[in-house]
Amino acid sequence: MTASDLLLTVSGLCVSYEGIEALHGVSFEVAKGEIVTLIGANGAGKSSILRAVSGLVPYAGAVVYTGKDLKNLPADRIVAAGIAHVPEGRGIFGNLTVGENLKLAAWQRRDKSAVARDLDRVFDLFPRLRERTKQLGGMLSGGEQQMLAVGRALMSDAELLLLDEPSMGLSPVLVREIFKIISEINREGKTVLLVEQNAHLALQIARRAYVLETGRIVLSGTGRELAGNPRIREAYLGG
Amino acid sequence: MNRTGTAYATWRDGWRRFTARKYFWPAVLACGLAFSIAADRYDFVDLYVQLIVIYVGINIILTVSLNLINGYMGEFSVGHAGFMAVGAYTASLITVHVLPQSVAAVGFPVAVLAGGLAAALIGFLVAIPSFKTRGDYLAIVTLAFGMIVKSILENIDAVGGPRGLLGMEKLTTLPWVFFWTALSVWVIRNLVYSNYGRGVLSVREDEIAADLMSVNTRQVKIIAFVVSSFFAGIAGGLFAHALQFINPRMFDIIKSTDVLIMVYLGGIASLAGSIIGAVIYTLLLEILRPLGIWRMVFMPLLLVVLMIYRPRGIMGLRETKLFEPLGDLVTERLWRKTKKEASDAAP
Amino acid sequence: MPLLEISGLTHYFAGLCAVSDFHLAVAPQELVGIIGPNGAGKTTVFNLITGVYRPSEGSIRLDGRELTGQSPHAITRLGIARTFQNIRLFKDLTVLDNVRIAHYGEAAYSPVEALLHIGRFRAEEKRITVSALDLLAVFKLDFVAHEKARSLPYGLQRKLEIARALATRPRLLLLDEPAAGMNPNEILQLMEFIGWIRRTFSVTILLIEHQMRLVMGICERLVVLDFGATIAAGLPAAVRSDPKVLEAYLGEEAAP
Amino acid sequence: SKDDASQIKIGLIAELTGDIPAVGASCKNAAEMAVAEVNAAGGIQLGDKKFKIKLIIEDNAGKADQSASAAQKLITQNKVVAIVGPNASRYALPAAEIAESGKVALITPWSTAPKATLDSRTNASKKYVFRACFIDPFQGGVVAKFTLDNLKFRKAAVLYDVASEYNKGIAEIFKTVFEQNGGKIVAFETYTTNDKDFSSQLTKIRQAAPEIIFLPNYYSEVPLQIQQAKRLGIAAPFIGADAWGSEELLKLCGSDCEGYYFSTHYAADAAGEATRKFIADYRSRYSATPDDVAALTYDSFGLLKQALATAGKNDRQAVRDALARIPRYDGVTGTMQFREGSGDPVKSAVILKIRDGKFTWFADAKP
Amino acid sequence: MAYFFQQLLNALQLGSIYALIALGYTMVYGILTMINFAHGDLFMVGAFFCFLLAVYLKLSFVPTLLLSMLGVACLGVIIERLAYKPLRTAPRVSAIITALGVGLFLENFTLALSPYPKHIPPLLTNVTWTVGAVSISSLQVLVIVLSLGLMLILDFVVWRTKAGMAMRAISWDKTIVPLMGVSVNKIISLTFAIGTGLGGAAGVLYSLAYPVIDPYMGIMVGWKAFICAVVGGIGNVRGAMIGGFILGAVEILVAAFFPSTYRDFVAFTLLLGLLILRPYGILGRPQPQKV
Ligand SMILES: Nc1ncnc2c1ncn2[C@@H]1O[C@H](COP(=O)(O)OP(=O)(O)OP(=O)(O)O)[C@@H](O)[C@H]1O
Ligand SMILES: Nc1ncnc2c1ncn2[C@@H]1O[C@H](COP(=O)(O)OP(=O)(O)OP(=O)(O)O)[C@@H](O)[C@H]1O
Ligand SMILES: [Mg+2]
Ligand SMILES: [Mg+2]
Repeated sequence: MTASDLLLTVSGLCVSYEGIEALHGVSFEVAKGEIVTLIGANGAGKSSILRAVSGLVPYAGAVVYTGKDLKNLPADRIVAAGIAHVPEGRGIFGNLTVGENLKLAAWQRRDKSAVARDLDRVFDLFPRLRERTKQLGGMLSGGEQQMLAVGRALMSDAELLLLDEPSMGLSPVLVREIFKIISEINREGKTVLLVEQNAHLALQIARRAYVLETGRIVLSGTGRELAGNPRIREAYLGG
Repeated sequence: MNRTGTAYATWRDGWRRFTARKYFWPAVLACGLAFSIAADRYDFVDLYVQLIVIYVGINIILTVSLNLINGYMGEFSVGHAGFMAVGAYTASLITVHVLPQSVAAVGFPVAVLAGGLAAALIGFLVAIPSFKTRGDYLAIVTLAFGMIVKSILENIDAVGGPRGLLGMEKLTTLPWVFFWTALSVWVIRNLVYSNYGRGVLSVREDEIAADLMSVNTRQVKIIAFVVSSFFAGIAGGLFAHALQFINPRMFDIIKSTDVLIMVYLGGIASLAGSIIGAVIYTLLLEILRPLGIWRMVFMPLLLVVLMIYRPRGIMGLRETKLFEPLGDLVTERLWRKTKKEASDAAP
Repeated sequence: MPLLEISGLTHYFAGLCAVSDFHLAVAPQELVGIIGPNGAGKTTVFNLITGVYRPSEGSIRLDGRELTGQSPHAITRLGIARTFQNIRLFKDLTVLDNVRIAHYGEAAYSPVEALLHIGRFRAEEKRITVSALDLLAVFKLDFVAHEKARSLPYGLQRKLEIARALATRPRLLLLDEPAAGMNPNEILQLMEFIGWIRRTFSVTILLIEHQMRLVMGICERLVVLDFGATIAAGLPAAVRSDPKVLEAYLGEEAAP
Repeated sequence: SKDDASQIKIGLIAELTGDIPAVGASCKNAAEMAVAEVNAAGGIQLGDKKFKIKLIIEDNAGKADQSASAAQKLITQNKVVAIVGPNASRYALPAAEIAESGKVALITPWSTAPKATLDSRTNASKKYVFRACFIDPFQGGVVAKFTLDNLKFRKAAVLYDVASEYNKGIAEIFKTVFEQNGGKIVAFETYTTNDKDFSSQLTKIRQAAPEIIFLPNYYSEVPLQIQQAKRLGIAAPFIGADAWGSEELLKLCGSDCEGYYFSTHYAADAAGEATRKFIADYRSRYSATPDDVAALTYDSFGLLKQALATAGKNDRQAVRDALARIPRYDGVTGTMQFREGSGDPVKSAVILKIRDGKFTWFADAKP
Repeated sequence: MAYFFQQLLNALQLGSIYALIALGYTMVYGILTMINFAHGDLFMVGAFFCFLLAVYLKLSFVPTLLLSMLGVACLGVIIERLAYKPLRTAPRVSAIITALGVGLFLENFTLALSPYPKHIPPLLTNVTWTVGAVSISSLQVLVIVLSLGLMLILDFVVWRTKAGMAMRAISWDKTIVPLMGVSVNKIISLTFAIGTGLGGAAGVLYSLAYPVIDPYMGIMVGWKAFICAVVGGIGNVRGAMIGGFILGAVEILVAAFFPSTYRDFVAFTLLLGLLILRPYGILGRPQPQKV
């Protein structure tokens, strides 16, 4: 991994909520074309990392994306810089239709034909969304909302996708489907930073992984290494 | 040994402090009552100060009772002055027309109580739309209610129409204001720290979940509206007999917004906040009088700045320990103690 | 006699048939799982049982008593409690109050006693508080009893939701995706936990879940929904190899 | 303190903010002018010394409770010797109660409701409350008789503000007197304070085809009412009461009010020397024409000045007694006579006609 | 019959005035779910701008209208930046109370500068046509046409443009919107500019129709706009319009067919009844609440 390959560098990241520190100096990096996964128990601070990177929470430390310091950049400029974030809990606009949700995600794009192409692609990936284009986002079932959230991230044409538990609440077929789609997107050249509870699958598709415990990175390695690590097996893979 | 010793000591101290509180409130109340009676009887307090204290008391009653709906239950009622009007007119009609003048002074508490009950009855009726409607829709219901009350009063010549009603004697004295203020704070505090009060809170937090957790949300709403409007009616009765004159315009939307401002200034869902809000607002209005017109320019600015720096009001969602029930405090203290021990024991 | 008996349950949302002709009988102490693709109508079934929605057709009986048309709190008082797919705690209240609120139905004092703190008030409050603290202790949540619910980590919030549901003293407990957002290890713990709840509180449980490990591990019987219709029902082993279920829900690769 | 000894403190309660700020502003202007005149002349001679007047102005924010607390403050904190204001009856009433029980004379310049000077329980006159204006029943009767006798109209319509005690009071008296003397009220329509649209009521009035329409409303509302009526094609003339009596009406109305009559306290053109001087001074000081509130406030201070001079000392009771004994006072709003034991002046009204964009004297109406 | 038509026309005029004010109100209210209680006072400022421009600069109708709208829009955006923006993450009522404070400030500040009512000179020559026994004035027609036109434009903006989409998204959840690459600040400023600009326009038209203005003219009108917006269905531009016409019609027709003394009583009782029958307003639907 050379410096020019580095897409995202996070160093010494600290995040506090109401005076209580949730992240205590986290450092890691993501290189172009990788899938990197963060695993950790509930409340370890995984989501907080993603929120800091996409500018939703204030933080101490540095986040550098393609050589550019993201600190003090408002969240919408960070999206423009090429980072899309599928937040925890999906963040669907319940009063917008499925189609509008997708179009809104392409807010900063000017190239109409490319947007139309991407829209088609999202509908191909998730045919259920095509059937429901006119339905309000708030009326979708949990799984449908998740598809919509991932679809939105694709519509922004970002280079780096931050996915926060994309498989949460999905049926087994869809879980596999989502992971397949993540690998596919990745093969097409997108870099993915993935937060997952389904550590089995996450470690399978990830090039590298970091393990987070109470706001600190305690372990890192390739996906395969960690999947084989007995401590990890016991703590996160259920034996 | 040493550590458990200290922990025990803190616990024991705490317990003593709480048991001592058993006497704190009765003592405060007794002193307050005694002082107000003395002040009333022997006039050693300036009449102007007395009048302002009376206003403060009435405003505390209004603020605390509106806080029950707007702060604890999380609704946005903008018709509180309407309930106040019902209480004021009922009580005044009783002292002026029903009671013979010789017993008006004795009958005063009964008249005020009747005003409260009349307002409570109306509050019951207003609660019914709240079963189906929430938020701003309910705000309009309360707004319309306030307008209807005003319009009805304007059209009944028997109560003076727009000319208003007079003939009341100045029966609102410091002791009575003290009594009713203390009563309203005490009763609403009791409600808040009861099963029904927690029901009120749960309606604010998540009505559907509350319903599914066995809370009878309709019952809760009725209780909240009835209690709140009861005290608004009481405040109305006191107000009428402090000014010796009422007219429908006194109870318009501007009066309601005044109470709203006091509630949110002091802080939602906080009795201490309501008291602080009412005291500060009433006193500031008087103190800033020399500013003339600029007083009314300055006050709203102050409010805006305060809301920006303390969006939930001065006490928002916080309460002084003095109002919390002893039982809860003791469990909480015990719990903190164990937690502290656990963390002390940890390496 | 079954504890819960649902027959011919049908529900439409503005033309969309979310549940159609659903039948289910649950015997006391059973643990039945409802699975199915996303949007199949599982949560809607829970909402119909608990009275959040009124069914378009069909009947729901608890111990032979008709539930349809009753308000949610009345149904809860008859003995049905639930958790939510998206956690719905009373976030600005303390953990203790969250559980005490669920005692609403059983507090035996009148509003007047509450307003004046007289009569049965003190004894009842003490009883409720003790009962709530006991329940929290059983759930090992007592150490956060005075924290605001919003400040709890996700896992504890899920746990608190279950505790709150049990505080209503249900006979039937409905769990909607309790394992969502948990890692495999935590899911294993949850499985044990659910079994333990069932024994300790002797409740009947109806469970919606997508984590096959949990479903197959603890459910005695499964119902599979797809597009609101029941496509399979029976023992987990049988259901898991049902071709329709494989196609609609588990995916071909999961075939044994 | 020393200040207290060398000054006569007079309190003024005015509606500076709240629903009728224009009334408060005129009141304050006139009061300041009256006090400045006295002080410029060296003050008031009490005994062997001249005392300057110190004016303490309190805003009641258009609220009854603040009127009461302002009055109480002036009495107990500022220790004023007398109070002028508030103006609207709904604010004057609670302040009057306080003044009566505090035993301080209060003159309300503009409150025309009979109750303001009466004890609310016994209906006897209050001892400490006076006013500078005539009362509603008198004025309502004047207009009704003028309409019947001078204008010879028999069918009248009324449009008034039901939420305002002044408008409603006059409207009702007008109706009673008009009907007693053989007239017929064909429409008796209302609106609520702050309404700007009267089309519905006016359409109804048009339907009733009155010969004249009585508008006992404020000068800020009357132009809207007349303009809207004309737009609806109503040709009947209008008639009004003293609340028309501000030159603002002429500005707001333009030519729409030409030829109409109203009753008021004084006629500037037919006035004597003092009145003309007052108007000129006020104009030069505030570059505005004084309205009725200003004139009445000025007269209230005139009354006080006279009372102080006759009392000869800076003492509340003495001032009150002197006020009660003033038999006759020639003010800028005409001659007032006080009957024994009553705070209400007996004064004549005048009927003005709007002619060539000016208020011109038309007739006197003796009480 | 002519009586009825005349009253209907009256109702239409008053209704369109209310609708016009409610439109701007709903814009801010529906999008940011913030009750801008200062709207009525911004409307008043619009009328005062109109007065200043027409009297001191002697401008004609169109420039007066446009400049007043611009002035009020700027004021609205400034107020948003200073007073409401710090409260974005605070509970909703904080912003409401702040708005109440801002409104009081605007009223009393204007009052402190000039307490007397002002007269607006006629900027347009008014013609009254008489059809049968029904009188129609050109002003009525202007007000009705202009407010309908503005409504159509607004409806288009909210439902058919990308900016409108972003506004609606903000009304749902403003924390997520930046993740779509949308600048929340810009959209909110835009919303405020449009909403308060419309308030300014309403102020100008209102002061043409009712040419006596004073610092408190916005209070009651503000509350009535709130009523219209809610009765029509919150956040619904067409609903606000309908709400305005309903309120206008109720006020006019009640006074027309009942003793006018009971107008407020009957009108508000009718509104109350309407809300009890349709608890979410005429066009409103309950927010999709998935349990
Ligand atoms: N808005 C907030 N206010 C206060 N504390 C918070 C807030 N958000 C998160 N926390 C706390 O910060 C810590 C880290 O939270 P975070 O959401 O990043 O964890 P996570 O690893 O994503 O957990 P999960 O698997 O449950 O999503 C937790 O202890 C949590 O309670
Ligand atoms: N309130 C509602 N209004 C309209 N449609 C709704 C509503 N609630 C649910 N639906 C629709 O009904 C269908 C069933 O929804 P339901 O929430 O029951 O699915 P589910 O089986 O629980 O799915 P998941 O496993 O994703 O939670 C979905 O297609 C959903 O879009
Ligand atoms: Mg997370
Ligand atoms: Mg579901």
